[in-house]
Amino acid sequence: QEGLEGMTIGFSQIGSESGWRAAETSVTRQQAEEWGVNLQFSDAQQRQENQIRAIRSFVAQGVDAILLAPVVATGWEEVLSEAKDADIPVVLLDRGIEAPEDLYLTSVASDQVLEGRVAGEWLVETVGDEDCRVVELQGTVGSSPAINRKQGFEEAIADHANIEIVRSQTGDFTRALGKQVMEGFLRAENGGQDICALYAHNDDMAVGAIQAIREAGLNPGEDILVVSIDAVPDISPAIAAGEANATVELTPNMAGPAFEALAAYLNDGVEPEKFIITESRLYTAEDDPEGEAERRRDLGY
Amino acid sequence: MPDPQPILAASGIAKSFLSHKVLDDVGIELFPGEVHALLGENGAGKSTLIKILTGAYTHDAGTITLDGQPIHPRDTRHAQEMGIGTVYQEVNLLPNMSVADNLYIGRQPMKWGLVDTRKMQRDARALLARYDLKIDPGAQLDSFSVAVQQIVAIARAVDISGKVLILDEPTASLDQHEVEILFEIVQQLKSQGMAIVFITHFLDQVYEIADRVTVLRNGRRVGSRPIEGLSRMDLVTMMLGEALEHEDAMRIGVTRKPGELYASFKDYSLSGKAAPFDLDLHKGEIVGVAGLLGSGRTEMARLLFGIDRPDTGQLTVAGKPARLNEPRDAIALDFAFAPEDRKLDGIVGDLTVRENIMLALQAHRGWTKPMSRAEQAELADRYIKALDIRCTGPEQPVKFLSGGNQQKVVLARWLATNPKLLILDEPTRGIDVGAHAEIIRMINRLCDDGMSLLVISSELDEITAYSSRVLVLRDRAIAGELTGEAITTSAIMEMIASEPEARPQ
Amino acid sequence: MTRSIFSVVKPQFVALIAILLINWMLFPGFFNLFIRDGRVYGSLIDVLNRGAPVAILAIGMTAVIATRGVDLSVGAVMAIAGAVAATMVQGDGNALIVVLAAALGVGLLCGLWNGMLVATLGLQPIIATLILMVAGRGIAQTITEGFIVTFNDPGLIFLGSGSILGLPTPIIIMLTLALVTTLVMRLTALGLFIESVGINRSASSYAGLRARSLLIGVYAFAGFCAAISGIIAAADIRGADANNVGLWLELDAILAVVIGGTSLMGGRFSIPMSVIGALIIQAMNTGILVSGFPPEFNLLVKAALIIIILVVQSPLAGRIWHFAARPRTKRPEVSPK
Amino acid sequence: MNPRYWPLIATITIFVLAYALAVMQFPALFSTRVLGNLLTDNAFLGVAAVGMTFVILSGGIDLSVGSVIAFSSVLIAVLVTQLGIHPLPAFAITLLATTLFGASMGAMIHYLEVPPFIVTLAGMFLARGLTFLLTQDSISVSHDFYTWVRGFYYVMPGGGRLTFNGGLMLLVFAIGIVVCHRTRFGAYVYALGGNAQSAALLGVPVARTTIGIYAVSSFLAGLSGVVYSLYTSSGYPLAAVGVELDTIAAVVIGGTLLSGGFGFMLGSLVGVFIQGMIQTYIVFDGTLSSWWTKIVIGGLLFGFIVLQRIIIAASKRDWRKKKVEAVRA
Ligand SMILES: Nc1ncnc2c1ncn2[C@@H]1O[C@H](COP(=O)(O)OP(=O)(O)OP(=O)(O)O)[C@@H](O)[C@H]1O
Ligand SMILES: Nc1ncnc2c1ncn2[C@@H]1O[C@H](COP(=O)(O)OP(=O)(O)OP(=O)(O)O)[C@@H](O)[C@H]1O
Ligand SMILES: [Mg+2]
Ligand SMILES: [Mg+2]
Repeated sequence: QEGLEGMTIGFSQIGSESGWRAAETSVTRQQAEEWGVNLQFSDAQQRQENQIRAIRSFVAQGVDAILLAPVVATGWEEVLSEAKDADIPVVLLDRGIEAPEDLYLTSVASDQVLEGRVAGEWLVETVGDEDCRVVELQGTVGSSPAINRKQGFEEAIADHANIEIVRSQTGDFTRALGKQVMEGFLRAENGGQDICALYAHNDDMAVGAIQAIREAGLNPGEDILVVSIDAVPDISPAIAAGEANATVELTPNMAGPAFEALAAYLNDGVEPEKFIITESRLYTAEDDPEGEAERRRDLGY
Repeated sequence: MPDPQPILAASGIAKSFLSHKVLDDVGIELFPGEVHALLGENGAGKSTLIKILTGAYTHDAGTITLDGQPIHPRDTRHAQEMGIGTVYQEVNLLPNMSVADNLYIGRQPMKWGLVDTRKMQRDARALLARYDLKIDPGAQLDSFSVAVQQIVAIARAVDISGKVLILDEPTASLDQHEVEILFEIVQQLKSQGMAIVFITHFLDQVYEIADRVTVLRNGRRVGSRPIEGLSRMDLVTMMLGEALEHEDAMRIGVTRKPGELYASFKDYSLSGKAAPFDLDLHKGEIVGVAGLLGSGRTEMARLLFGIDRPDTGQLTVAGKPARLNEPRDAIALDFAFAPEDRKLDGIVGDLTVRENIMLALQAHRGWTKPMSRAEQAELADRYIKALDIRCTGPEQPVKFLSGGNQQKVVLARWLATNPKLLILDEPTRGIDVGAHAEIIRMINRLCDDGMSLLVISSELDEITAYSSRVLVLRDRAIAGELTGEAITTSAIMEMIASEPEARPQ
Repeated sequence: MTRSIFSVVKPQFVALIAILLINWMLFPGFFNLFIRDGRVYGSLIDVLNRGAPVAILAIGMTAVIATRGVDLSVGAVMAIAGAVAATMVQGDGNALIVVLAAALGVGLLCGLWNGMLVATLGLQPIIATLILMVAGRGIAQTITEGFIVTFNDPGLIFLGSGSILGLPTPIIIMLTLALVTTLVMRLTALGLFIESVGINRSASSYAGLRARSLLIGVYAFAGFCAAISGIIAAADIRGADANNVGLWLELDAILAVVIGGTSLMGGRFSIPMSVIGALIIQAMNTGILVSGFPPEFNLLVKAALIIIILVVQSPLAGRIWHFAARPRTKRPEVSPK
Repeated sequence: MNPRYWPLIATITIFVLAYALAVMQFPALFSTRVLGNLLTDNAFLGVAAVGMTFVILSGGIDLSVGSVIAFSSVLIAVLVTQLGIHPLPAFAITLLATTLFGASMGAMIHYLEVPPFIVTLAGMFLARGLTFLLTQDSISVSHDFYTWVRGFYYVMPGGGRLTFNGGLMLLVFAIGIVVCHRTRFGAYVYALGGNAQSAALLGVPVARTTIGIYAVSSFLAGLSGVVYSLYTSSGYPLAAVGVELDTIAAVVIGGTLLSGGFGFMLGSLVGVFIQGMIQTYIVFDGTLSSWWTKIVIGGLLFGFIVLQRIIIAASKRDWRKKKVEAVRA
């Protein structure tokens, strides 16, 4: 890939809270290497103020472009206009923001509501007309993926009275809490007999929950359907073993399209599309889960 | 003659802590222009009564009147506003703040809504000058010795008091000179018509300054008498409930023959704290250490016990060279040290009397060899009896004991280790007459058993009573030594006072 | 006797039972226990099982707090120990005993480091352990490279989700550790020494205690406990999640100790009561899980319960209780102010 | 030189030294732009640190500040966008609410005799929980007033901006310094930190002071929420997670003893700068992985604190020799 050699690009990453996030970071590094870009990396440890600080420092350093994976959708106007005043293009990664569109070059992101909807539609299709009591493992309360993925899923099942979310708790996107909260669900729902499906906002919580289901003497994937989001490699063995049924892909390769857009813009002045939406594909046991897991290893996992 | 109308009066005061009745139907009347000594054994309830009068504790029953009006002091601030100034027994000041802050907290001079620090310091300097104390009022309080802090506390209380001044053992760590100054000021206040309450265990001071005494015993009032015509013997009998055996062996130290050399400190020094000195301590010998405030007595003791490490010096114990890096090493050599500041370095407040007594002995044995419960109980009971420690039992947290009884607990801790060299820094501070005699007897007995003692005391009578040798410190150096018949109060005073220009500047 | 009922019946037990009863009201099956495959299941067991990691942290934390310290790094040490165990067991197939020894050893080292900073350099405990709290998670992530390192070693997994005598292994580990620690503290003079140093370090060293070694030892023990907790947490999910394991758990552990009645100003401590404190916290969490409240209420419920416990435990409530119980006594007072 | 000033001097020296070293590595760090950013980006931390300094000086701790900041920013956002209230009255309502919140924590601490750690931990849960009740979403605030405030800055030579927020933080510190060192309230705070029991005996109004301290801390946390709101023009329920630890660290790095009674307000400002410097330095470096970032932050923290200890220890040795002494005429 050409067009960005020797350029310095700042990357403000949210943190390293999950395997997916770590993969996104390493893909970005790989991509930067391939493009010959000098990547200034900054980890914000989950804090918006650190991201703002990082962008300001990037501007002070005079980088050529900035990649920003925003921790939250709001609150970027001021600092992005500073970047704009300094003529530094900003590309948003993996989620959009609420700010005037002229403040950033483009946004490379998935549609989080769509992810939830894809998962919901899968469930609607799978259970058909049968009654289905669903338990939901939410992400961190107040985080945008949790809000959007919940919303999308609810939209998908809204017209299907037979499907109902009976319990919903936060598992903080973590495996340990996924397991612990699922245990609680199983206790509260008649040892799990009354649960038909589990919807988890990410794969990690699903992996934890699957263990809980198994330890409760039920068969995950059969007695309780499991659908989640992200398609990280760790869910693949479970899908292959039939313990998880479906997952929605969220690619960690956001940097590839971002660099392409930047190269075109910086060299040829081509304005890219404002929203580059990555695919939200559904993966099930039919999609060669083991091979998929292998392929994903290249994606920085 | 006291005015018939008392300034401050209390009657029927009762107070219990949990189920333990500390004061029972106690009363006191303070008349204008009198110095009223409040006396009693350790744990009699003197400090508790003071705290009730000044609003630090609430009382269970009884009334307090000020100028004939009943008052209910909510807290000490309230009492201060009513013109009652108090020095509580343990120095209750703020070690982290400046001297001036301590003198004026709560009533700082203000200018434009802000504290006028400059005026405050000026006032502080002037106030302390009355006590012959020339210190920097901006310096942090805990950079000064206990004695200086005591004077600061007194200066504050005197300054606050408009009607009543209460002093709870103010002279416990003061030397003669300070005591004289304090008494001058008390006389002055008295002539202005104030009432002064004075708690002490020094009967000489009672006779010197007091007009009347009230004696408490076991939380009850034994009686109030004018001091005139009250004999010493009667007073002691009032306090103890029995006559004190006459102390016949007033000069025991003189006749004692020192035994073999036990510990020998050679060329010990620590810059800024102790000039180089040599010190030989023999078995069966009591070495008294005298000196003025800040003359470095405590510093010497700290060096001898390995709390501070000397810059130079060698130590030989029982003929073998030894080194002291920390108190543990000293304890391993069978040294023991009862420090001067019992609140800070002595008692472990939340632990029980039993645990406090066994602590050093247990530390000596190591944590893996715990004493059995029976052994602990026996040890505690033995010392509670031997030193007459007044407590509800060995399981009472030591912080609830009266000041003098806490001091006894610290002594007991060290006696329990059966030391060969015992260093005592102001061992009788705050201890009542009965126990005082008992402790001196005990020091003698220990010495007869071959223990070597080094005793620091501001009470020259005490030092002359039992010492077989006296070291006089001046300006952090040994200024001289007295032995045998030469040990007299006046000889010590003379030695302290010589070369006055060499005092610390 | 003027002693109030609160000094006879520990308020912690009252709180625990009250919360369990509330849970039972919200979820009638709360006290149901059933046995499957020779193992007991039920919400009550969940409380014990899920409370175990915090309880184990609290055991170590109790000793630290008794010396007037605090250890903020335990969560990070959990992550490090878990990461070490997972990478070693999954990588070269080391024997379980070696893996465990290494993980526990690393925890001990972390604790020693904290202890040195506090006792030798004289740093303030909160800031000394904050250093490892920040850096430790980074160290753990360096070991796992930011991913969840999963493993399938049955021995290690047993520590998280196996059972002994019908009870989940973490419960057994927790109870054993609590028992052994309590016995060591109380049958030797160690407990007394720790309390003494916590109350008055200066007086303690005058009395010949090795205050410094004791402090170092206490932090090392806390690190050791954190390592046990980290191993259990990793074994539970069959993977070391260095990013998230033990996150903010140090606050729970401190809360458990304080609910258990040990003062943050040091001194008297009780290991069993700290364990009860941890169980109170977990009972709240489990109650929230089974009650079906929306998750945005979690924090409110927790805050409300803590405040209620505090009010009930406070000396003021004791005085009021006492006053109500014997209205005829004059001006009762439990402790002077 | 009064020995009490040594920790402060040590902290300032270390900051200047560290900044000089960093500039040698990255010359771009030496610009008014970076200094301006240091003020602006740490403004909310600084404002909260002023309150925390009072709390820590009094021997307490306040774990609720992070949550209170988030609560304030969200409450303002809700008031302004959903109820259409002008930001200024919204600020006033918020500050009133947080002040009352702090005062009730102080009252619990004093009257129930519960350790501040636990009360404020419950406060931390409560404030964050209330925030979630208000909204789970982040809310953008766009109001002319915000735009006006944003346009309100002074451009320093070299292009750096002294923003409203940065200025406000300096002002709050200035007031904090005066209150801390020159008022009775300030003296009471030190007194409580020195020895609460003695303070009570000396007539310090303990109840009033304790309640006041936590009210001030929460008021300033609320003000910090206002600053955060202006800074990001939004309310975000997950904002400022863990800021309480940063604030505590800033105060302690600034030379204040956590056990209470010793320290200076100015030190906290330097502590805030040191923390900001560490973050900025790491961004400028730009090569550290996520995990090495944490390790390096821990390492730098360690370095600062140890250096501070060494300087203080060295000064103490010097001071012991010239110890202030009682001198009699
Ligand atoms: N806070 C407390 N809790 C329980 N008991 C207490 C408390 N304070 C004092 N006491 C008890 O009250 C009794 C009287 O104590 P107080 O301090 O008044 O004695 P004192 O006469 O001042 O003795 P001393 O001469 O030793 O100072 C003692 O037995 C002591 O144990
Ligand atoms: N425990 C201690 N730690 C540090 N410094 C101390 C300690 N004890 C005393 N000092 C300091 O040593 C100096 C002199 O001590 P001090 O005045 O106690 O001497 P002293 O001769 O023992 O007199 P006295 O004990 O009668 O007051 C004082 O400045 C004091 O601050
Ligand atoms: Mg007394
Ligand atoms: Mg002395």
